Amino acid sequence: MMNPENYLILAALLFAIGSVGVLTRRNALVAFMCVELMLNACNLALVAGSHIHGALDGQVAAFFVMVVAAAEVVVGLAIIVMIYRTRRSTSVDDANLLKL
Amino acid sequence: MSSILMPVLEMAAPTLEWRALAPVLLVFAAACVGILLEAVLPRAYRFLGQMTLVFATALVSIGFLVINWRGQYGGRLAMGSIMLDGPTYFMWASLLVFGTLAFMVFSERQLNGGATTFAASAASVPGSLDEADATAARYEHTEVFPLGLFALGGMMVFLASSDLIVMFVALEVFSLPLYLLSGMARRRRLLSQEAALKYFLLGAFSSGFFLFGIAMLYVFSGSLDLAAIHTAIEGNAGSNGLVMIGLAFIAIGLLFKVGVVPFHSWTPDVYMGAPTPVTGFMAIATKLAAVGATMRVFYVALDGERWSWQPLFAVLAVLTMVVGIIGALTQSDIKRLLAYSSIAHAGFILVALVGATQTVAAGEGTSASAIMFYLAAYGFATIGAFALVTMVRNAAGEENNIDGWSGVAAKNPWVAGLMSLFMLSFAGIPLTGGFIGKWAVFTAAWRGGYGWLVIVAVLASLVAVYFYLRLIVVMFGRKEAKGVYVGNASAWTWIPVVVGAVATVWMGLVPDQVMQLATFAGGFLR
Amino acid sequence: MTFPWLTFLGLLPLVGGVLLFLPMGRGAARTLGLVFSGVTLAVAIAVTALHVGGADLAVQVPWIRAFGAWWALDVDGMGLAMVLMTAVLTPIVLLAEWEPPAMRWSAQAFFALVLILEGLSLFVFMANDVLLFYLFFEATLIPTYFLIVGFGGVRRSYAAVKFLLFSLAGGLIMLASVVGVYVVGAAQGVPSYLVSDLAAVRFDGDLGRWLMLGFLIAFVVKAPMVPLHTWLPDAAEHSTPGTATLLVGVLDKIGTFGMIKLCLGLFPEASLWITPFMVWFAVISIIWGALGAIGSRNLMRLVAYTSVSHFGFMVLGIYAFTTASMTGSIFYMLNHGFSTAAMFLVVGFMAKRTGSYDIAAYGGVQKVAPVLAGVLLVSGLATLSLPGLAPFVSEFMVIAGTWTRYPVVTAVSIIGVVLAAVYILRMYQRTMTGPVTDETAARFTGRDLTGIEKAVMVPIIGVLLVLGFYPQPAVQLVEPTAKATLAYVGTTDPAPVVKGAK
Amino acid sequence: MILLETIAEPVAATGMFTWAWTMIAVPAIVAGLLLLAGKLSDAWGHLVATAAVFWSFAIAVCLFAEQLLAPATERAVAAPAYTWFSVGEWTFQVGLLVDQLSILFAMLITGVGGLIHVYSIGYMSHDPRRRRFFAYLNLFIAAMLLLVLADNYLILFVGWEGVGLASYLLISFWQHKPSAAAAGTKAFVMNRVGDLGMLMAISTMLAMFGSSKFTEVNAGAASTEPMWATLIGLFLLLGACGKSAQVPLQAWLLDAMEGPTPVSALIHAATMVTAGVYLVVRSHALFEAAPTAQMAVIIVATVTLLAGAWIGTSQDDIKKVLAGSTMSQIGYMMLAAGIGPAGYAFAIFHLLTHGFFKANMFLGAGSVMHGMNDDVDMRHYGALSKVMKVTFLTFAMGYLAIIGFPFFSGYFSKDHIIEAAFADNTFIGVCALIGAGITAFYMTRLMLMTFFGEKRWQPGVHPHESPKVMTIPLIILAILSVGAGIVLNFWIQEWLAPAVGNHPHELSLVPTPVGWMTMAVVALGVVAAWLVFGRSSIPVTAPATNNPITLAGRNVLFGDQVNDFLFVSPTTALATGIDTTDARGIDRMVDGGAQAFGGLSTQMRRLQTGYARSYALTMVFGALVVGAVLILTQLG
Repeated sequence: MMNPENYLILAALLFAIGSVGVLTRRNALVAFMCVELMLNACNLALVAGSHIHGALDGQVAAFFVMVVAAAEVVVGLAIIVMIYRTRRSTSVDDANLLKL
Repeated sequence: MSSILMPVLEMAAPTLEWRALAPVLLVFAAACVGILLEAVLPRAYRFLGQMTLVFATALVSIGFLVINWRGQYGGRLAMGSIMLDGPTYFMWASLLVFGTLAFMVFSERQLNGGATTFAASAASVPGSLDEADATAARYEHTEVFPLGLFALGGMMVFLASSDLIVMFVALEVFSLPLYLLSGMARRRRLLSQEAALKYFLLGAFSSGFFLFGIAMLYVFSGSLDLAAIHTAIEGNAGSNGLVMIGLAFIAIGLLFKVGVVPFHSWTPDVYMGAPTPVTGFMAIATKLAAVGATMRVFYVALDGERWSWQPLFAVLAVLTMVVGIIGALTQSDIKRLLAYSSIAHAGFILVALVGATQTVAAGEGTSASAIMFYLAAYGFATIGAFALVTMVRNAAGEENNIDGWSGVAAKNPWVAGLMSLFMLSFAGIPLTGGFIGKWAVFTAAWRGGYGWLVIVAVLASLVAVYFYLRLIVVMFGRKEAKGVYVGNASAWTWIPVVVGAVATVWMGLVPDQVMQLATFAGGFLR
Repeated sequence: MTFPWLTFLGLLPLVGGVLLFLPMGRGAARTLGLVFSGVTLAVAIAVTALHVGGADLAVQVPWIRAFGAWWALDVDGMGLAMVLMTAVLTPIVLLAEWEPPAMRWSAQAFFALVLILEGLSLFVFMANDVLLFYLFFEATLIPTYFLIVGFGGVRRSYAAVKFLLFSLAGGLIMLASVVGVYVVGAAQGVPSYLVSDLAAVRFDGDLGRWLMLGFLIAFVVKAPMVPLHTWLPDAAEHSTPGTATLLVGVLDKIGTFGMIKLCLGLFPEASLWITPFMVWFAVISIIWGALGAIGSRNLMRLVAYTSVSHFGFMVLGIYAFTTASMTGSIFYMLNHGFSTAAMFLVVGFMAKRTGSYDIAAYGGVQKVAPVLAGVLLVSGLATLSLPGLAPFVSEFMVIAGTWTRYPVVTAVSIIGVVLAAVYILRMYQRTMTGPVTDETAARFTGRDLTGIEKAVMVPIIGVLLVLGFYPQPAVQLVEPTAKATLAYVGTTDPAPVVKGAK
Repeated sequence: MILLETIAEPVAATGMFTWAWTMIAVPAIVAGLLLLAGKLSDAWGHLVATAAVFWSFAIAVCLFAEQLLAPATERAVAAPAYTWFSVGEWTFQVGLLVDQLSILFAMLITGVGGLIHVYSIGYMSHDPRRRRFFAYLNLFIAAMLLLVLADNYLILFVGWEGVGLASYLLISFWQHKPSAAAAGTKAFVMNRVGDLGMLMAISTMLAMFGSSKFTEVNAGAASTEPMWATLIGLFLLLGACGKSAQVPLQAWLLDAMEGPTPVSALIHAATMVTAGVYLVVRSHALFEAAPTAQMAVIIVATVTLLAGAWIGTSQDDIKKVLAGSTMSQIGYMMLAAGIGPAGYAFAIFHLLTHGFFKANMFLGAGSVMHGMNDDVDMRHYGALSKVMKVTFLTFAMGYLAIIGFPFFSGYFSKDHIIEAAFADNTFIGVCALIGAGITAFYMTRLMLMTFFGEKRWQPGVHPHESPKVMTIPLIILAILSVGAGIVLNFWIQEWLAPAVGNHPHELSLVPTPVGWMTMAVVALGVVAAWLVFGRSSIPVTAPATNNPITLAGRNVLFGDQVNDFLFVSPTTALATGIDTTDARGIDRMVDGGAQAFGGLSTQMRRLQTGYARSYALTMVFGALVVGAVLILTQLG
């Protein structure tokens, strides 16, 4: 068994990659996928924590997070599709009417 | 493997304290029923049906709440996932009242020529034939009511949860409907959709942070339970690095919802783009729920790390007040102005939160009671103000440009007078609830040892007065703007306005009842 | 429980003001307003009689229990003097503004706002709880703002905002001190805002000084002292004479009232510490205000600047810490209310005829409107503190009392007395004397003071004369406040140097 | 320093003395009545007003009679009216002190005042605002009586300010003339400067003695520290300078001649302007405790008596010549008062005789003006002795009195002062002597230019004698000018001694060496004037001259210019500066602050770019801030 701390470091790396992706990607879908990556990094951390403490809560929590993520996808996709139909674009930078 | 499976095998049916949880369960139940109604009822009856359902639920919920409160039901409920303590009662009551008032504004159809302020068909492309058809057929999205109820229920759970994962789920339960509601404006649909997208993306981003924080705390303590985390921190002799990381990320997630600088960027855009009744609902309900949850997490779970997070919150409070107020100074859109105002108010709330006065003699105000009072006062003014925003109109819909509000006093002195009242309450001028609230949070902060923060807050509110005044000056001191009229609203808009006004004055003149309620709600239980 | 006279007194005009927001005819509104202000005056007189008769009028009911705030009202001599002044001036102002300016809000709105302002001011003067005081102190700004913005001159909006921002700036700084007072009190086991409870709390050291400064800054803005006075000339210039009367005559008194009641009443040590500074500050105000009045080309500004000068005398008297000077200051607060009222209202009558407040727009009025000129002269003489008119008595008490402690300061300050003669008489000379100008002939011929205008001026001048010739009852009314305050601060009057003179 | 015998405590008022307050109240009430009644009282107002003054005069005479009958120690009577106000240890009583000094004043004021009222009935008969004039005159009488009858300095000050007000109202009585209005303002403001002295003096007395009562101040004076006694003395002197037009506060008096002539006679010659002398005499105990202050009084008085005389020599306006003369004569009185116990009685003596002869001459001048269509320029007169016989004769009596012609009233009073001055200090004595010579010079000039020589009347002017209502007061005053001196000469010192601590000394009708010298100097002055003005014709317009002495005299010794330079211009500049500072300085700073916030706000709005990704970046930045703060707290 590897040192459980390594899982946490991996989780942190994934989280960082995800957040950098949100910052850099223009396509709303890709940005949204990066958010999902962040959530999954958290899942990894939760499961690792579950392992460290020998308790189940973390794993159960991961399931909850997955369900929630699925629900988020439903809403998110609905919004992105709506935007796409209006603007023929999914670039988050194009939606730039609200400012200042 | 067996060790993993064992608890599953032993799992018993969960127990629920039905009566104590009735207020929140009813809201969720009604939301589900509302979805069913959409499927079952013919279009012509849906609006009426939904409204009946919503307001009946609200009444019954409030009734249960009051009876339970008087009966002192409470404690750790739902197998340790909900904590029904005094603050929960107070904030549930506030949420239900503000939710009900906000839903009334949802129901306004007279202002808009017989339709609600929501899009006839949110799925149709703006400017398309589909949209025109839907409008001509007088379609309406009566789903807004169940969505609103889901959001409300989510918020109630959010601030009451004593388990971090429940809190996360509740966060999403109330956030997702709000993302949708933001995108459903009938007019200026491009803006509305953009608001929804931004809110959604950034909201999801922030919930990622929140979740990561939860994970770190879990890794540290081995539990998701707030009280257990507290115990773990108290008993910790080694490094607290994980706690710090968890604390930071959870704070980011929560403060995003509160609208604290530098996690506030979404606020002006979303407030401006969303349909005004939804903005009104969000402005108070989201803030209240998020502040409640923040207090719960930090006072209950992270109390032992107080010396770490107090300076952090103090810095953020200063930043928030400064950015919120300075940002508001030059706004030309009234909804953006109110958005920046809400940021500034988040700062004032943080001031008291930092002070964290929790141990004073019985019957004396604490940080929690001050903040709850503040939120109640702020809520009534917010609901009223946003309802009034819907009433000042031009040919294209709402007149949100502040210049368009010139000389409203001459057109309708009541609208101008009441709007001024709400502005004065926001500004914290005496004889309004806003003043008592502001004074109470300052007192709590100073008693908690943060006198310097109070001085900063006082100076900040001095600058803040200017932009609230500006609106009053515009309404009373300028010539009437052309092409702007004050719409003839129905009781659905007027009731929230009048209730807001009466409550604002009431809480300004005789605040004792509400203050006693907030004070005797006591502290957060572990 | 005895009848809550003080609550009743304050609520009466407030109820009247709220009633006036109901739709009603113009005539009915004015009658109602006058009736309410008249009844308030009657109740104020009754309250005075009760107080003088030794009745205990104090009201004390818990208000915000969680933070130790009380609905506590009481009057002492100073409070009663202010209450009476407010109650007398309100009906006079209503009469003077019987026909508010055209093209502005309705007379009904004016009457309503004035009554509300009266009620709030009365509560300020009666409040015996720091938070309650603050609450009404700030609340008075709102009706005043609307009185300026709804009825004022061309730049009314600018003036109203300036007034409000200056006042709120002071008020918010004070809020910090209000909070601090409670926190310090709570730390010493007195979690209460009652003035009587707080008197037992020691506000020592730097914290006490900062807290005192918070109060003081608010009062210095209010009682306009240089350099925080610039809002006053603008506010006066761009509001109606009635509003200016209430603003300067009543509201600004809250500043000096607060200095005595709260700065000295809560922070004796810190007040003594600030004294040297305040004394010179007051002298600067006296001279600065007088010079400003000399330089004014606008009548309303001129009167406003005279008030800056007079407030300097009041502050000087307060911080000289002698019985005579402080009694003089309190008495001055009363007298100044009437003398400025006279000035503002007469100037208003003049402007009603010409539509202008510019000194240059007048000339030779005396010839065609002698009664108007005479009334202006008497008002002016009161303003320059001529013996026989009330302000002299108070100004003399301030000067003589201050002299016993600070002869040099006093010597500098009474240059203001000479300057007062300059600004009043020059103004009178330019507007009332000289050859009758065409403009004057057209506007004033056959339009001397009307009956209603005379009815406005008679009581004011009557009060000024009565208090000028027989000030003893009023002085005796307010002297106990000065004595009690001085005893609390712990200073005693300097004894006469030469023994055995008596 | 001469120690005074204790001054007798005033006795309580009984009998007629309980009526003393009506002397003040009746004219005051009549004044108020006439002002309030308005046009209703136009027809009879002047009669009521005149009657009111005669009422006061009657009371004064009765009181005087009672005093004469009473023993010397019981002549001073205190008649308190009511407590004005009391604060702390101080009590201020409205109280009257009718003693030997004040009763003389009361009779002078009401007597001369009554005559002037009668005269004014004729003089003002054509003025539409005559009623108002009489109301103001009554106001003056009331205030002046309050001034001299008060038993403490504060009430004295009330009267002091009251006469200032009346003087202001009467100087600017013809308000439609801008010069009259300006003169009134000037008089009031300059008097106010003197009032500063009064206020400071009273304040110091309160600080020193805890009271402003004459009796208590006098009792304490001797034990006062010299510095404070000197200061009080100087403050009082400042007050006296303002009211009595002494240098440096003299500039208002000549302008005050803008008022109607009866006003000039009553207020600016006979009574009000002598209040300064009264004040100094009344405060004798204080001055005796402060030799420096006495010296200051003497210096001021000497300068003034010469300056006034100088002005008198070069003015062409008949009233201004008389005004300069008034200044000068008051200088004599002040000089006497400054000399100390040796001079008090002479100061009051000269004050009384001057009151008679100067009122006489002013009214005479008024009579001349009445006949000359209100022309005041003596260069337009000439040869009036033939057409205005009564006026000429009465005026001549006044003339002889003022130059000190033997056995006329001025001869006694002025010569005593010059003698006392010589006794005190030779230099001062010489100055006083020179003053007498100049007096003779300018008065002779006035007589010559007005009544003798050829007619220089302007076209359309037909001089005529004035009506009886004006000439009868002239005759009475002329009689007094002639006879008052010899009547009072032997009596007044004894009479005043208890009140002012005077030291009577022997007087005889035979001139002393100083007296002879004075007569010679006066004769020299008369002859010089005759040589200059009596032999040649007088030009109708004032000839241009480069003679600095004449120029200075014509310009009233440049008093206005000095005041302008020293006080008026700086004040105006400051006032303008304050206006600018308030508008551009303080307000600009506040506005600047507001603009700075506005600018900051505009800058900050740029951060709100509208790009969701940049918002996310802000959040990440926020996360870094959170991290940084937490790390800092952990380190701390």
